[in-house]
Amino acid sequence: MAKIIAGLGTSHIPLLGHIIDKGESRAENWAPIFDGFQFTKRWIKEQKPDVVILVYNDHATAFDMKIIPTFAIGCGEEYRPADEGYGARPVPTVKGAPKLAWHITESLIKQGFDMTIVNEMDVDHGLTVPLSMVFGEVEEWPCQVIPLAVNTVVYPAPTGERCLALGKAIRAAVEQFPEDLNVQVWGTGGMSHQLLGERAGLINREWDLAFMDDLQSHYEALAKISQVEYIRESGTEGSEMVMWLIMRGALNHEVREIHRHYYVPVSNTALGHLIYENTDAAACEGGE
Amino acid sequence: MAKIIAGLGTSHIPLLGHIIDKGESRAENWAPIFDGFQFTKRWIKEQKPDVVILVYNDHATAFDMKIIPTFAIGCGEEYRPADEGYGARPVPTVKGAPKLAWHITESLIKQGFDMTIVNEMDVDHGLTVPLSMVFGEVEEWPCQVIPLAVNTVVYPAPTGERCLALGKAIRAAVEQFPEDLNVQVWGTGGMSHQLLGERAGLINREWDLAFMDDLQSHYEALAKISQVEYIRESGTEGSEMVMWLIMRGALNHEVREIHRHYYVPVSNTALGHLIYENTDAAACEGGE
Amino acid sequence: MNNNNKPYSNIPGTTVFDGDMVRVGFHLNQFCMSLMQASNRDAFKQDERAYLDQWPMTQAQKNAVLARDFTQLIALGGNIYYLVKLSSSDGLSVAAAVSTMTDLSPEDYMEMMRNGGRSPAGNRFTDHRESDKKSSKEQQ
Amino acid sequence: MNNNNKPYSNIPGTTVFDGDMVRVGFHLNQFCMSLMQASNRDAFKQDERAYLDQWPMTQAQKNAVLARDFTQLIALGGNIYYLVKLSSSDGLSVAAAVSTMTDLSPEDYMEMMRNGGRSPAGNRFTDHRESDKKSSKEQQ
Ligand SMILES: [Fe+3]
Ligand SMILES: [Fe+3]
Repeated sequence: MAKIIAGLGTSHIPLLGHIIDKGESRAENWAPIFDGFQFTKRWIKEQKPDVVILVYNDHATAFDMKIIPTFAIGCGEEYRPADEGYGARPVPTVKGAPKLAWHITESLIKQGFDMTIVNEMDVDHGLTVPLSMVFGEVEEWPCQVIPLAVNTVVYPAPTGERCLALGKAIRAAVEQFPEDLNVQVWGTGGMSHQLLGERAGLINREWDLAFMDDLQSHYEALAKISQVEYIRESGTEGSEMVMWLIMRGALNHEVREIHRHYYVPVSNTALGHLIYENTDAAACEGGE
Repeated sequence: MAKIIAGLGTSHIPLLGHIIDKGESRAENWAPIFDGFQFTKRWIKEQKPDVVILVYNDHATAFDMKIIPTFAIGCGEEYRPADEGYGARPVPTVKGAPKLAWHITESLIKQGFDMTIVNEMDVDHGLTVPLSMVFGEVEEWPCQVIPLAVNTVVYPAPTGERCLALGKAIRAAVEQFPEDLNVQVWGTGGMSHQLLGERAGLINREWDLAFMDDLQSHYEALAKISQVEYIRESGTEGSEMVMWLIMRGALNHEVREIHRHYYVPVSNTALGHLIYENTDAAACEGGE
Repeated sequence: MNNNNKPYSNIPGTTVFDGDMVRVGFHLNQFCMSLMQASNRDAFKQDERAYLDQWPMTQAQKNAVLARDFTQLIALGGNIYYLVKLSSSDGLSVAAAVSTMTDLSPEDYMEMMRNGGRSPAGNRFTDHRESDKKSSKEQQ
Repeated sequence: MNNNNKPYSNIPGTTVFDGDMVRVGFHLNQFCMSLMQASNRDAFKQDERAYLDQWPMTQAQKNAVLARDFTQLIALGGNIYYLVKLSSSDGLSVAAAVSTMTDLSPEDYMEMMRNGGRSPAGNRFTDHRESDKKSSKEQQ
C-alpha cells in the first residue's frame, strides 16, 4: 500500500530560482540561505520518495482572472515549467503521477472535497523552486509530482480548517492506494511577507517562529487563524501559510521535526523551512 | 435582506432549445412537452425573481479536458450564449449578479466549499434552455442569473450529500445579503437518460417519478444515492439529478409542490419539471 | 475497456467516463473540442486525415474518427459530449449518433424512445443472476 | 478603496484583493497577463498607448500603467502578481517594483529588508487605539 512517510514545509521564493538558474547558489553571500537546505538535500537522497504531492499556489500563471479554483489537483502526465515573463526556468519537465492523482481525486470528491481536476497546465515558481531547493540541480527530477494548487491570490483563500481537513483526507486516500509507494506531502509558500501598499516589506519573525513551533502539535489551533489575522500579522502574502496545514494534516498526529531553517530576508520575504517525519507510522493514528 | 422564496427543477434538453429557436414550440406535435410549462410561465410572471441561481452542468463547452471544476460559480457581469457547434442560440445575453455572486462565493468558501470562481465564460444549453422554457421568448431575460456549474461529465460527480449541503450553504449565504432581493434556485438536468453504449436510450419512469415524490420531504434519503446507483438505474446521464438536490437544499424543509410535469421522450431523455415554494418561509426553518 | 474491477463494471453496455478513460481519451476529446470553431471544422472537412495528424492521437483513435465509429470512439476514451461535436459537424442529430452504438437502427431506436425508451429491466447488471439484488445497497 | 467596511479595512497600507477589487481590476489584470507572451510584450513596447487601447480598461487604469504608478494600479484593482508581469517586462525586480508603493526609496527599502523587514508593531491597525486589542479574536 502507498504510505505518507514524511512531509516538509518551505517558502517558494522566485529569487531562489533565479539564483540557482544563474549558477550562483554556491556564492558566499547566499550561503545563509542555501546552507539551510544542505541537510534536506542529503535527507531526500535517503528518503527517495516515489511521489511528492506538492501543495503550492499558482501566481497568475496557469490560471488568470477568468477562472480561479480553490483546490486544483494535477492529474496530468507531465507539466512544463512556465514562462513567467522572463523565459521558462531551465529545469526538467515535471513528471506527473496520474494514476495515484486520479485515485486521490476520486477519493477526495467522494469525501466531500470539491476538487478542480487539471489535466494540462504549466507550473510556476511556486512548484519548481521547492523542487530545486530540495533536489538541487538535476537532469531529471528523481520522483513523480502531483501538483495541488491552492488559491491564495483572490480573497478568500480556503480556511485553515478546510486545508487541515484536506490534508487528512489526502492521507486517507493515499493509504487506500494498492501500490507500494513512498509518498511525501510538501506545503509551500510564506512565510511572512507583503508585496503591496505602504505596508510592503512587513516581516513578523515572532509570528513565523511561533507558527513553526505550533505546527508540530498545536496545528488544530493554527487552523483556526483567519485569513484576516494572517494578513494583519504576517502580511497579505503571509496567508500562504494555510498550505503548510495541508501538509500537516496529511501526516500523523505524532511527528518528529528533524530539521528547521529560518532566514530573513530573501527579497521581500521571510524564508521558512522544516521537515517532519511520522513517528512509528503504523501504530499511532491519532489526531482525527 | 435577500430571501430564497421558491425553486424549480427542470431538464435542460438541447432539442427544446432547437424547437424554440426554430419558432416551432407552438406546433401541435410538441404540445405534450411545452404545455407542461404554461403554468410555469404564468407563475414566474407573478414571482418576478430578481436573481436566479441556476445550477447546471457544462457539456464540454466552457470547460474542456484541461480543467474540470466540481463546483464553478459565475461572478461575472454577463455571459454569452455559447456556440456549441451549430451557432450560438439566438437568445439574450445572460446578465450576471456579481455583487450577490461574490457575497455567496465568499460565504461558501468560508463555510468549507471549495468553489472555483469564474469571471468570464460562455453558457451552453444547460443554462439557456431552462431560461427559455420558463421565461419563453423574450427580448431580455427578466432577471439576473448566477450560473453554478457542477461537474457531471467526468466521474466522479460530487455526491448527493455534498450537493444537498451546498444548497443549504447557499441559503445561509443568501439570507445574509443585505439587499432586498427575491432569489430563486433552479436545479436542472436529468431525468433518466443514457447517451452512449449498447444500453443507450435507457429510461426509468418509475425511478424518475419516485425521485420527484421523495424530493419534497425525503430528500435526505435521495442524497444517499451513489453515482453508480444513478447510472445503473437511470442511465449515465441520469446522474445529473444531483443538481436538483442543490436546489432542494436551498429551500426550507417544508415546501409546497405547486406544479409537476413529466414526459417521455424528448430526444433521448425523460423530461421532468416541478416547482416548489417555501411554506411560511420565516417560521419553519427545519431540516438542518 | 478500462472500467474493469470498478463498482460500475457490471453495468451492461455502459462505459463510465472515469479517470482511466480521461487519460486514454485526452487528445481525442481535445480534437473534438476544436471542432467548436468554424475555421477548424472547415479545415477538418477539407482533409480529415491531415487535420487529425496534427493531434497526438493513436492511429486507432484517428481511424475510428474517420469511420465515425462511435462505439469504438467511446472504447478509446471518447466522451459523448465531446463526440457530439464531431457528429454535429456532420449534421447528425444527437439521437442519430447515439443510436449507432446500440443494436438498433436509427429508426428502431427512435421507435423505442417513442414507446417509452429502453427498460431498465434486465439492463441493470451484466450478470443476470445479480439482477435481483437490490442495487440500493451500493455505497457512494 | 473598495475595502471599506470589511474586517480588513482597518489594516493600514494594505489592499486586500477581494471580489470588489477583482471586478474593478478584471481587464487591467488580463492586460498584464497578456504580457506573459513575448509577441505581446513587443507590441506593447512598440506603442504602449495603442496596445492599451485594445483593452476595455478605464482611462485612469491606462494612465496608471503608462506612469507605472503601482500604488494607483493597486487602488484601481490591479493585483500584485499580475502587475509584476508589467514590471518584469520593464526589467524591474519585484522588490524594486514593490518599494515604489512604500514611503521609502528602493535603496532604503532594501536596507529595511536587510535589517529584518518592516516591523508589525504599529502596523496592525489604522486606528492606533485599536492596536492593543488582541487580533486573535478575529473570526474566519
Ligand atoms: Fe507564493
Ligand atoms: Fe445535461
